[in-house]
Amino acid sequence: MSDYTADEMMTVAAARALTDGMTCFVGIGLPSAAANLARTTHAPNLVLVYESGTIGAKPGRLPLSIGDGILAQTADAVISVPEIFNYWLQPGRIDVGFLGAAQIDKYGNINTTVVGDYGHPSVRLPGAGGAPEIAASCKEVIVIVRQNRRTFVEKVDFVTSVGYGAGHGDRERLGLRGRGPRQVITDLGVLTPDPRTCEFTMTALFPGVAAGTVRERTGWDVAIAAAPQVLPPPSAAELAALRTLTASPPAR
Amino acid sequence: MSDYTADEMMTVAAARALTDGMTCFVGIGLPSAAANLARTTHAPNLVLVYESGTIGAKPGRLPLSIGDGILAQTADAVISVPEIFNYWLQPGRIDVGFLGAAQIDKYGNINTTVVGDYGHPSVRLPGAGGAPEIAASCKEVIVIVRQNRRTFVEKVDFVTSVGYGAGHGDRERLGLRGRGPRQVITDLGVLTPDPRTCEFTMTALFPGVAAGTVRERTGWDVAIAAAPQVLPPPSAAELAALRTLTASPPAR
Amino acid sequence: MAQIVSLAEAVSRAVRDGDTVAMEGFTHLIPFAAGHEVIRQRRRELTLMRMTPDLIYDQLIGAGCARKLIFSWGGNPGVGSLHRFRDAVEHGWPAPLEIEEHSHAGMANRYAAGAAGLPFAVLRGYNGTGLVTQTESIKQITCPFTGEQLTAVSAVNPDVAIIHAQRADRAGNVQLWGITGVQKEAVLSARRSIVTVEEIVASLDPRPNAVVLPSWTVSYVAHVPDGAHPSYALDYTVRDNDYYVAWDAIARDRETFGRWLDEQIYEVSAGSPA
Amino acid sequence: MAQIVSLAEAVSRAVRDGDTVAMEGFTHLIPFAAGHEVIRQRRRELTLMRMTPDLIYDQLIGAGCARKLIFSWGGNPGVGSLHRFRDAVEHGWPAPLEIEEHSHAGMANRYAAGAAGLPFAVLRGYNGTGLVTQTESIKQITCPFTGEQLTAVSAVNPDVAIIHAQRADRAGNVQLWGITGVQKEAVLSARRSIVTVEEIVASLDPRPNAVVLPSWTVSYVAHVPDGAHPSYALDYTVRDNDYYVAWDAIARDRETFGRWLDEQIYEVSAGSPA
Repeated sequence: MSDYTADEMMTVAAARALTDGMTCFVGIGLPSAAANLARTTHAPNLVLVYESGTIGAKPGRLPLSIGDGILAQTADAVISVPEIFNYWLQPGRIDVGFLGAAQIDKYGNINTTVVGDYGHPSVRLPGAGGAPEIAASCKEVIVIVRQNRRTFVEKVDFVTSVGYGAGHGDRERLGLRGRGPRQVITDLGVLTPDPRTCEFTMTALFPGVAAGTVRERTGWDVAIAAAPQVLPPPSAAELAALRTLTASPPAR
Repeated sequence: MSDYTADEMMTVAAARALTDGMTCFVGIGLPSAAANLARTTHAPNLVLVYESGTIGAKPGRLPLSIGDGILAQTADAVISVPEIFNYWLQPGRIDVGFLGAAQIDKYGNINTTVVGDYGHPSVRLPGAGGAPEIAASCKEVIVIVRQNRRTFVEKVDFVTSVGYGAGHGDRERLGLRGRGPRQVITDLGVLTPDPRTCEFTMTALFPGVAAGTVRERTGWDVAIAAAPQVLPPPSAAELAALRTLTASPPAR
Repeated sequence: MAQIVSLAEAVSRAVRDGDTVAMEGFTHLIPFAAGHEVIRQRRRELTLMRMTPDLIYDQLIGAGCARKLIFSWGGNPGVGSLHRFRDAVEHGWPAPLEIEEHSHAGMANRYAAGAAGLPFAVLRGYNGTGLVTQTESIKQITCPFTGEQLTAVSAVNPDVAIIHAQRADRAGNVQLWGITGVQKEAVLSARRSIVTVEEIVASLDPRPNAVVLPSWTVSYVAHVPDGAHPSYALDYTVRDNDYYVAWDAIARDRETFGRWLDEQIYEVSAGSPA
Repeated sequence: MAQIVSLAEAVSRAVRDGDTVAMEGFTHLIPFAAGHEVIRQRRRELTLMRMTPDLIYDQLIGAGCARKLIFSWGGNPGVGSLHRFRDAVEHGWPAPLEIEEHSHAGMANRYAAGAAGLPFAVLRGYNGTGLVTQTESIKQITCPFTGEQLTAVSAVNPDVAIIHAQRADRAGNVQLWGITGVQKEAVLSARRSIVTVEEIVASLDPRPNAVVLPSWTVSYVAHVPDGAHPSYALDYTVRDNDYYVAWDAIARDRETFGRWLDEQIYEVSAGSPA
């Protein structure tokens, strides 16, 4: 077996998607790890924006919450929550937003609200948070989520955050100004939207992942690129940098 | 002749209208002098709010402009200009607002925009500034203006700030939530709105002012109270405090 | 002018059964001690409003104080579910919980509209999401200049806002800094307010990134050191991350939660750290 | 990322004939030196936008740079009229000046809407005033929840925003403090921006009441000490109140103004204090 975990592979793949100088709207968990990994390796001028109102935060260790003191203490600017959404996210100033998902469909629509019926849910999930507007307004979105049939579904039970809606042209029709999810990074590889239909297609695989595994772990009849790119495994340097970030005691 | 000027009398009369602990939206000139006079005499907890975004400013000398450094340096809070109007003035948090006027009519409507036709004015005045929303949203308004026929007119050439519109009930119809101008303080005395018609009536006079003078210097057929109150002249203490404020070099 | 009183007195005077209560603090400065006092005084039928219900509302909901929850993200940050919240929504325990659900942007704008004395706020948001059909307080609005379709959310004006801050002076002026979230808007949108503080000082020297709420905008100030625990007050206390992790097991089970409630809330007095 | 360049270069690159230009600064931090450089580079047909035109726009209007003025209060604060502004409106000299007139609250909200990427803002204002009938950018709007009639103002998104600030760091992050007015909104609403600063420092230590504009929101930073004169930069310079008084006589007469223009603007180089 490999000497890295699926989470590590996903985090490294997400970090690689970030280029220096980008602005990045970050949530806690893998997105925060990925953004900070990029910032401490190949993208030292990556601008991290947290929805708690910290712009340009430079935490030395991974924060455990979105409102950890270290974010305010290392930020270029600390502003109110209404301002972060109104002046910074909404007008499309942010290059990349990260989202997770409890369910995601083939058009990249995301559910983090309920499993089952809204009025009588079998599982009540946390809800929207900043996600709907991140999905709407960031110039592009990267989704990070483990791939399995419970999560990758034909139709989400509830649309919390819009990907491509019912397909090509729907974002424009809905007046969403960001370009939408450009990558879904999973523990099997990367899905990208078909340029014509906007349906997510498995276009890159992690080393050793078989097409059969992808089909087994996707709840729709997933398209797989004829010759999917094989993603290079995490380098020793990437792993070392990531483990330094995650091994530190959580920032207080 | 008296040993005080008309401006001093007006300023003292305005200061007397303020009670301790009130919040007061202040412009430069006589209003600022009056509010600071009140604060340094009978109303030490008067809260001065300037439209430049300074809340609770406590200048030791009269500022020359609404944005003098001393206002920010002595304020409880300094906020942005959008915030001062949206969170502080608009919701009706401010007890008293002061306004001046180039023209005022018998219903307390104020013009500070143009003399003559809007498209081809004979005199282009400075315009609205914060006045329309002060007039709309402060719990009450005090107007300070010298009384003469050029200023006290039957009909203002332009309504910059609404007093009682066309009379009783008009503020409610227009959705204005403050009570409107409760006093017009002039160099002759004080006009207050008739409780029934909202027409401004001369209800108080400075010592030695004759009814004939009031009529001579008012451009409409002004009502004068049967037994107008005679306002006490400025006390020695009031004059001394005012002259200390105004004699200081302007705040920088 | 704010009155400086005990926490028990502040809650007793400001919070009534049936009130709409907003306890705000975005991860930082969450007014836990005040929340516990509301539980202790057994307030009922509250409409609880908060962007991130967090442990504080998990506790109030589990204790049976709430009739309705208005919120935008209901999880235990970095840990997982809020089990008392889920139990109320999924199984109606200890009582059914009506919910009114928004996004963060929507909730932030609802507070801002409330603070500004407007009946609604406008944003780009919600288009295409399921929230629109589930939530009455979201509607379409047309730009009168461009014809563009945008989203309106109704303002909120809670009966009481409760926040925690680092300091107040003896006149009741309040100062908070670091991540200040939506607290200014919460207080300015509310009819009454309670601020618990780490410290009461003679005068407030200016601080970077500080928000000042003048005394005349606040109803009650109570001196409650560590009143944000297990959240934190920057420059005074640190976030008790272990508590957030430990809460998962406490809240997962109704009985364990009940014991916590007895031992940590009902049997201790106001303002004690939980 | 902001580029640090000379003032002449910043104006030459950012300001084009026909642009809509917002130079903001509410009494404090007015970007006079940049305004003078715009005159010096003989930009024409500008739409000038500013809450308080002040001396800076009196000078630009008198110099023939402006086609249109968008504003809310056009006086010489504490002194009297802006004579060049009046001459343009009353007599069309040196050229007719189209005006679009608002209240302060309206202008502040127009910038805020522009900064927020919205096409309009909502406020309680203008009802019953003559401004409504003279200004296309004011319209009624109905609250979709309460039916209440409110006022909408259209957003502004100037081609260029120009402000003066106390400091920038070498990466182009900008910091201003004291009365910060509507400058953040002006810069965030604009397509391009120029910030003149008193000082360029290695790093920006946090300051009370400071606004920080990250480098990536600013186009050009120019080092122009005393670049706000006769306005001021708190903690660096003081307001030249005498200049404001003296301006009255200079501006009152076309010839005196013309001499001022020659001697103080055209015959001196960029960034010199006027």
